[in-house]
Amino acid sequence: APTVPATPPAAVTPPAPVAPPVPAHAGPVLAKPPVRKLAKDLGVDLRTVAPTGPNGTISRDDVTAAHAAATATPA
Amino acid sequence: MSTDSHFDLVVLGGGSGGYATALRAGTLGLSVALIEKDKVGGTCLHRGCIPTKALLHAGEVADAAREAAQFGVRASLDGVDMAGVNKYKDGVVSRLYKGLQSTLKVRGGITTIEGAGRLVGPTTVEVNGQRVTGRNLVLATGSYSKSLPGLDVDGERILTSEHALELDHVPSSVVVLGGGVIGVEFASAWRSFGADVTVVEALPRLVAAEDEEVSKAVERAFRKRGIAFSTGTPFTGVEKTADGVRVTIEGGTTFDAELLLVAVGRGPVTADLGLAEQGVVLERGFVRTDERLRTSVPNVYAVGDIVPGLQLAHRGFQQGIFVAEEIAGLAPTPIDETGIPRVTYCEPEVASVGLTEAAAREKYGSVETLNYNLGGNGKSQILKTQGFVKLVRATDGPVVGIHMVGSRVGELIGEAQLIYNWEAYPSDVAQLVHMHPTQNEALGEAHLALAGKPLHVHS
Amino acid sequence: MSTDSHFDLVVLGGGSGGYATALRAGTLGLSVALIEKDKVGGTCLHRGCIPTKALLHAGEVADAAREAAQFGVRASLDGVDMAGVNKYKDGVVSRLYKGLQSTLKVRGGITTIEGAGRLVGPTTVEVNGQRVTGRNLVLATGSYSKSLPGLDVDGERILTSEHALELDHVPSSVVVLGGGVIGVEFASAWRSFGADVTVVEALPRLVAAEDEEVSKAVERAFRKRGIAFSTGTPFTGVEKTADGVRVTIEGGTTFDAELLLVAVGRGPVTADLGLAEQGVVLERGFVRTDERLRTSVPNVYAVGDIVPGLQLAHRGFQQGIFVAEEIAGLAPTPIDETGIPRVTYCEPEVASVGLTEAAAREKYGSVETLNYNLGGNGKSQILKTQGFVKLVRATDGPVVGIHMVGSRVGELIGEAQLIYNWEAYPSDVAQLVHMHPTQNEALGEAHLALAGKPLHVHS
Ligand SMILES: Cc1cc2nc3c(=O)[nH]c(=O)nc-3n(C[C@H](O)[C@H](O)[C@H](O)COP(=O)(O)OP(=O)(O)OC[C@H]3O[C@@H](n4cnc5c(N)ncnc54)[C@H](O)[C@@H]3O)c2cc1C
Ligand SMILES: Cc1cc2nc3c(=O)[nH]c(=O)nc-3n(C[C@H](O)[C@H](O)[C@H](O)COP(=O)(O)OP(=O)(O)OC[C@H]3O[C@@H](n4cnc5c(N)ncnc54)[C@H](O)[C@@H]3O)c2cc1C
Repeated sequence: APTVPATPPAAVTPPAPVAPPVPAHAGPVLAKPPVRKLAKDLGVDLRTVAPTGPNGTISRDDVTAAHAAATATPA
Repeated sequence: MSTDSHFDLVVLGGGSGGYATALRAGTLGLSVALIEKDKVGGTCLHRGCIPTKALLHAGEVADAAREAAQFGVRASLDGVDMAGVNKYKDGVVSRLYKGLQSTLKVRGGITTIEGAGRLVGPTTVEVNGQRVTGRNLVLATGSYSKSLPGLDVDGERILTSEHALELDHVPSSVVVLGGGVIGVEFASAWRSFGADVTVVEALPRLVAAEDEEVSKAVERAFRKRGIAFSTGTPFTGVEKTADGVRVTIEGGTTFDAELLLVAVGRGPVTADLGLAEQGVVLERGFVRTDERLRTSVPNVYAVGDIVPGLQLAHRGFQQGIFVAEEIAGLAPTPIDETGIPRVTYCEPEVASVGLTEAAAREKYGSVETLNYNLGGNGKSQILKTQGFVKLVRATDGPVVGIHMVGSRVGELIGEAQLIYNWEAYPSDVAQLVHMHPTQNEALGEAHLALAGKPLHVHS
Repeated sequence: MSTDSHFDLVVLGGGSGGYATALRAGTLGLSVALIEKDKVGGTCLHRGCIPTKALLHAGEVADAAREAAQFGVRASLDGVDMAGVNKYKDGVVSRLYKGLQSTLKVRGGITTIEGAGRLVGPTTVEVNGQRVTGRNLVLATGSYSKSLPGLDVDGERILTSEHALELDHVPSSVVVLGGGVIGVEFASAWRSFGADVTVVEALPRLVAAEDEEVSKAVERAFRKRGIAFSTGTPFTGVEKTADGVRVTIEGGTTFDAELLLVAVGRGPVTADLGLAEQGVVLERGFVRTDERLRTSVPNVYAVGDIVPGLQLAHRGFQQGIFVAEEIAGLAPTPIDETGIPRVTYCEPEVASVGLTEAAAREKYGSVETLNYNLGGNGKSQILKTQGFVKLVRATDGPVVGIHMVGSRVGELIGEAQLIYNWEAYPSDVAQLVHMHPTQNEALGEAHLALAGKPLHVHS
């Protein structure tokens, strides 16, 4: 049976970020616009994707991985 | 006598929509028959986009010479030599035509068939007495210039755009019937060439499909350029006079001119093709499709101007690419018609993508808009052009409409198209400070201002 | 006599970097002192970006008249009236200057102080005998035109760009020393005005910071335009002759001309400002900063041309905005210097963002490139321009470099900037078919081709 990718769920707490909390970004989710569009095209809900990109952004790989997981695990 | 041939795909019509379908299908390894009765490239290449933009550029050159003194350049405009303009225009068309023919040849998998086709089976076309059958059929027969009841286009004094492109002289005066894209483009080019031009439009404003503020700006600019126009005044009749035409509009006002250009829209080429006989459902002459461009008959698709919606060449390209990918099983994402960029190449140019303010208000209820005047944009000042960039966003949401007026703003639509289609927020764009001094900087400044961080703005 | 005043922020220098800092800080509710010894707007507005682009546009108008016959327009170029050109140029500058002054006034929170400032404390500047202290200090004193040893700029026959902008006539002939951005821009403008121009460059190619293919294209175009150049040949000396200058290059070749323009780079304005005394670390005269634009002294930042890197006005804007937001505690994302758009406004124009092919190869090891020739681009054919759009991507990765040459391609940099900075893949852009016929369509076609779905391409 297909399994969830073996990435451990955020076991390590990263060191406290140097940057203060207020992000300069005012969009709904932290992903670059083409990545948001890709997610939309693939039917991936960005709110369900764990970000691994820089500054807590959702990367393209995060989206494609979420899509692969979703299509590999029929609902 | 008819030898049957079989293809993965038969495309009827070799204009923008048809040839793009064929080219994409060729890349995907499908076998394609592309049937064209006239010249591949269709309206756009031979009688539309390309020749009109050549005229408009010749007009720009004429304007530059006329206004050279404003820039310290001593030049004089001694007239426009239509034979020369036509030679230039035809040269551009024929170079691109050669390029297209050769691309179709070298792409692989594409058989171009010259001749008029007609459906004789759901996916079978008869052409030159031969039957060509496809696993799939794509209808791409395009559009023609419409006229109005009581308006006899004679190609001499009463013209459509096809005739207008063949004129061998600059008319002294013209009435342009229709203030839509094609109408204002010809009005603009002729004015640049020195003609007296009057535009007659039944709707309340020029370029009525655009945002209202855009129409106002174009009207203001036309007035300055000495292009007369009458809006909200339907045409009621035309009669020939000793040396031209007399056009009457509602209310009885008349306009005398050497020529009348009829630019009242384009109708679909769908008659006498055997469509109804094969069960293809039409709606007011257009082919009805779903969002995957499927007609009512299985394996029959339609692309381009025969599909209700925007009549633009690159919409045809995009639909053609979509259908080829669909047939190849790539399951492409349906096209967002609102995300297709729109440029009107009159002087000043108009460019837009997404929703007008009115449409956005209707869709989202609450919207924010921002109007960045080109008066604050260095490069526009250098070009001595006026206009603006207007942004419309769903309140606290992404940018859903971008509207621009001004010389050369047509080229800014590429960036605007990414912003709209990628659903960017003002802050996404505001982060990226634009090149100084450019006109695209005005797009950047507009997003800076809408994101609450205005730079070169009085606020 | 000195009354002390306190501000959240003191900005030393009112050019692009300084005034952008002030404007953003003003919006954020900070109190700002903006100290400027000459005119707000600095180099860019008064002696740089704006006046040069006005000259180049006048040159475009002259070229259009000169080549009008190719488009069927009967026009003649009778000369260039430099008094007229200067009036036009100065008109543009003064309108934008008024706009900037008034924006600084109405923004709120900004006190503009006229006078030359000097650091007398870590965040204290003395100006007009008065001490102005800030919680923070931003250094933004900009740059000046450098010369070479043995090269005495006299402002008569041996000029820098400042003098060149004040010329009251079109020189019959010029040697331009330096084939970088400023050098090729003046070379281009003067050639358009009818001068004989020779560019002398020590590096092996013109616009040497650009991708190699771009340099080649510019050199080819310059040759066609009759702009002479010599590359890989350092300047060795100049002597005055009866009616001009004689310039000697390595190897002994000499060039005679009426004028010599020295365009060999710009040095930072950091001397005699009290920087070293306050502990601000300099590196070859530039102010060393970290990626958050902090100098070696707490609460002292630097922006613009005094910070090593690209010397561009909008980099100054972006850095100024960054610093104001940093001081306000917004923790902005550091600027990716490679993502700053770069345009050279010679004819043909050059525009780029991201990495050259060579730099990308070094960074990523394996890259793919695609070169889309403007020969296949309808609008470029209409403009009769040649050139290309070149894309560089990390293999199977995003687009990391976009390089363009051709008339007017500078305006395409806005879209290119989004593609690079948003790390788009070719397929992201390829989905969005561009407006036909535009030059930005060439960007679209290049991405279509690189994504494996070529449209108007021979492949
Ligand atoms: C004056 C003018 C200016 C325009 N400017 C622009 C512009 O700047 N930008 C833009 O995007 N759009 C512009 N357009 C619109 C653009 O030309 C059309 O949207 C585009 O050509 C539509 O492509 P199509 O493939 O649907 O149809 P067409 O280009 O009309 O092609 C249809 C082809 O099918 C062929 N055909 C028809 N019936 C048959 C048959 N039975 N058998 C074989 N072949 C057949 C025709 O000969 C024709 O070649 C302009 C149009 C006009 C008229
Ligand atoms: C010919 C030319 C063409 C150019 N074209 C372009 C272009 O097209 N696009 C582009 O992006 N860039 C262009 N540039 C570069 C651009 O002008 C600079 O990058 C930009 O001006 C840098 O801004 P800045 O704020 O760092 O410095 P500056 O604009 O030089 O401003 C510094 C300011 O500080 C003031 N100042 C200095 N010392 C003191 C002091 N002690 N007290 C008070 N005030 C002081 C100066 O008077 C000046 O106003 C061009 C430059 C030149 C020379």
